[in-house]
Amino acid sequence: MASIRVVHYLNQFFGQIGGEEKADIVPFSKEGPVGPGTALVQALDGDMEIVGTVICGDTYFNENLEAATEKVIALIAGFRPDLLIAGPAFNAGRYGMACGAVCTAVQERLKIPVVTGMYEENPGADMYKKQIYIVKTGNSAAQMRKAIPALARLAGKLARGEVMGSPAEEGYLARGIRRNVFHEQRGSARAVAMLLKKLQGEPFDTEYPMPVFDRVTPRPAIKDLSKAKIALVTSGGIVPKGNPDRIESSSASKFGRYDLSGINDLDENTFETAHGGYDPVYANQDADRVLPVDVMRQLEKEGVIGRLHNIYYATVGNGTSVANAKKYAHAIGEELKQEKVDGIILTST
Amino acid sequence: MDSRQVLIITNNPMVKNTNNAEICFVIGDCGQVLYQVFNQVAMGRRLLSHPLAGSIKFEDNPYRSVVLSKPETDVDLSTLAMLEKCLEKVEAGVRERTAAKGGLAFARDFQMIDKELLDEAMQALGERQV
Amino acid sequence: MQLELGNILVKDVQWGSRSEIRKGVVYVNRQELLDTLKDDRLARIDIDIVRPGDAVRICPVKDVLEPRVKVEGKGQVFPGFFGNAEMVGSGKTNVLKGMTVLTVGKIVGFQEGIIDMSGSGAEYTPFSRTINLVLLCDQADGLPQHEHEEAVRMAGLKATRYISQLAANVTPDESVTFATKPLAQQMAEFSGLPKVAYVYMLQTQGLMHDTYLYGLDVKKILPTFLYPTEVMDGAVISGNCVSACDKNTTYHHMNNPVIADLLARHGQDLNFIGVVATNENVTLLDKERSSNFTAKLVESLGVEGVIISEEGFGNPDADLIMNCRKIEALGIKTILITDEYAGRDGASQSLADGNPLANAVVSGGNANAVIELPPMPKVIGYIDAVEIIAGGFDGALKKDGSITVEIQAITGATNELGFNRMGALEF
Amino acid sequence: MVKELEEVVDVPVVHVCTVVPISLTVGANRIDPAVAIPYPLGNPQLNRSEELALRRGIVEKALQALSTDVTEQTVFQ
Repeated sequence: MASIRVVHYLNQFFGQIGGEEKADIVPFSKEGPVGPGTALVQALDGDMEIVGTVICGDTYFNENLEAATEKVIALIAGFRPDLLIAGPAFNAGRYGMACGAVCTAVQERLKIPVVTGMYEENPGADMYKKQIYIVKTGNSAAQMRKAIPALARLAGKLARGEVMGSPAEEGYLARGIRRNVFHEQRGSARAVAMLLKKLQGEPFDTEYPMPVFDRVTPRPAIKDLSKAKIALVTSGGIVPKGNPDRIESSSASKFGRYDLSGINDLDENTFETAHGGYDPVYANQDADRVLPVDVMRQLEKEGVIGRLHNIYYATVGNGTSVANAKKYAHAIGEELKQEKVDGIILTST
Repeated sequence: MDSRQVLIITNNPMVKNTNNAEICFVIGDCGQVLYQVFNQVAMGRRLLSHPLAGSIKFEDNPYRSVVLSKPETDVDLSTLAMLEKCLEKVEAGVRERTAAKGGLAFARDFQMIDKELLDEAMQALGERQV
Repeated sequence: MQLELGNILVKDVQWGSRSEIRKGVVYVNRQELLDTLKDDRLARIDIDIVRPGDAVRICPVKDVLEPRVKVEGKGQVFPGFFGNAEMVGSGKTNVLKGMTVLTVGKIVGFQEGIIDMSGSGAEYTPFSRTINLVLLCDQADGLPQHEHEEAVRMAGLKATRYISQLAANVTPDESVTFATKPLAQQMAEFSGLPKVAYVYMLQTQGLMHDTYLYGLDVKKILPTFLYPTEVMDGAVISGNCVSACDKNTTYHHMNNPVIADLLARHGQDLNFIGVVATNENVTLLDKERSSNFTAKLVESLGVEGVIISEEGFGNPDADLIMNCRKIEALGIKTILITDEYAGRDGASQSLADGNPLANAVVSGGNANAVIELPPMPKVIGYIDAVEIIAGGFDGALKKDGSITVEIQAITGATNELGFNRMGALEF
Repeated sequence: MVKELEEVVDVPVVHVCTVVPISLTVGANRIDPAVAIPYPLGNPQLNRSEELALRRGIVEKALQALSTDVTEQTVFQ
């Protein structure tokens, strides 16, 4: 009987290489199960077999995202697997991110089912739960014994292409996908039952949890401004004269990134606005009125701030869709994160 | 309320030449209409009719007319929050637009329904004393 | 107010030389019915009978009605359209259970409403399980849409009334009695049981989005009190004909499941005080006013909890949330019934409005979910509309007659009165 | 946009903008009110040095916002 070939992904710690000091270890593979894999083997259905384990250091993975993903995928593909299990990562943030990234990439490229396990608050859970099945686990490795059977059961279902039940039935993190089901009772009877529970103060399950109003937790303040690298971003459409990227005056479909090296002041010969929503005369006369490069350079020279980041980003806010604005902010954000800026001033008109 | 005291933002050609009200005619889809509405509300106008039609899908419906008040001094925050939600729905709808070609053949019917809903709103507003 | 519903279980509907009911079979004299329906505004009316399991597709469906006739007590069924808007809801009413009168007419091009009597689509609509007398109505040339809608609506009411009168002297197979008392007395009953009310939101945006109460256009009312039994006698009539999945047909109103299920627990687990009918208007001021009056009325009824049902989607989501918010602010618990537009992949935001106070929601399902309907040898109506109807899309209609649609196109699929077992959950 | 920047870059972001209510609705945590829509950080009525001082004031307020811990949306007047 042909068995289902499973590959297991682990970090350096669960891969029994070592702790934080080994976190930069490059991906490699071993035949058969390692560490928690041996427990998994016992929990998996008889026709499933862990043919290999791929191990990668968490630091290495997160700092070399693309290269690490490529290597890990190549190693996994080498085992000709039918299914990938990653983790569980519990509440380990970098491990969770790695499990999520590996699973998502394998699902996309190798077209095989994938499953991982994490604690709900693991940042990797939030990042990847919409794309892959993540079994809900406790927050530490002490919960391993509980996590393994759940992971194995879901893996079996996925490998056989069985219909997946609800998150509550199957123990995975809800992916935010609304799917139609047929209940036992009609809607009105469910409403009456829910009303009676709510009236009696008993717990009840709403069928549609209202999305919480989207807010971001304020990030902690900059401790020492005089060492901080500050970046400028504007939705006021300040662009080098001639608008080299052709940013539209409204409903912008792109954003621009421009170099400020050696520029201490914006003037009408070098910068202008692409914004179409207001009278552009004042910004064209002196673009510092929208993007305060002159003042930032002063403050840099005086040592009030460590330094001004040498790239600034510009979009046009006017009529730009909410979705597009989010998309640009993500792209800009990724770059600024790489550049390790300490704070951002966003100016809008 | 005097109809001359309102601004109608619309992309519906059937509404374009309505007399007695200030018309802002938008060339574009419903999303573009809502962006204009958002800008106007941010500048202090009050929303008088709801930005979404009832029971016609955003992605199918090519036409929308929205009624706003004259500018006031302050900005109505809760309306901006509501508009953001509506825009999210409309933008999600655009992603999987459906009626497209077929819808255009029925453009007049869509225009007519939008105008009917606008007329209902204008009539309700007309009965109001300010 | 006490009403006895006498159900006559309809075994079949057939053409006959004489209109009558014999041994549970409804015989209809076709010509006589056609003569009753005569209307200059309609160039042609075609009548057909379809049964569960038939390989038939009906489209675009406008309304569905249930034949009911008053045999004792004041007034007439569909008050305000027939008679002098006398109060209904007491005495005895006979019901032809298991059949409907169903109107079909293309009023605007993009109109929806598919009913399949068999195949995969059948399980999404309750009207695949009833025997339907189908009226296909074509308008006279140049008839404006307002009048067209009214003509088809009246044809449905008249045909239903004609059929129902055959049941006036038939002994029902079973009967059930429903009763609620005037406010002060009802409040005094069932001490210890929680008092609850039902907030009944009705679509009232304008053409193709209207509802009538005792013949009155509901957009012109302030929220008002109804006894649950009034609705069973046809006090609420649908004038809706867009968004098939979540409009309440007249049949749904007459068989309102929220009312039925509250009455089923009445005196057992709860004390059902009554119904507050309210509207869904186009202007924000009207929305505010109606929700303020709804909350005030609910408060004055002295109830501890309410069920609120929505009709349609889009801006009515705002009415739903306003009602919820204002009623919860009074310390009265709310349950909402709605449906969802979460996109074909189910990943988008479902409603156009939201509030943390709306923490108890029943979902009628995701209307954007896509379904493939098999070819049907017989089609009543105009299937070409499928490409344009809400929920349909380009290429939806294939050469072999099969169609791919969002379930929004199916009449009653995601009903927001909670008529169906279907609902959406998060996966 | 401001929300996403704060989330992605994981550092404080200050929103310098003219229409504070919009900034509040779009979810900015640190808000620095600006002068006017066509010239948020300037004023053409003023002479060069006055305008520079005005701009410096607004930017210093922005930096103050970045170096102040907040727990909820805060407007730095």
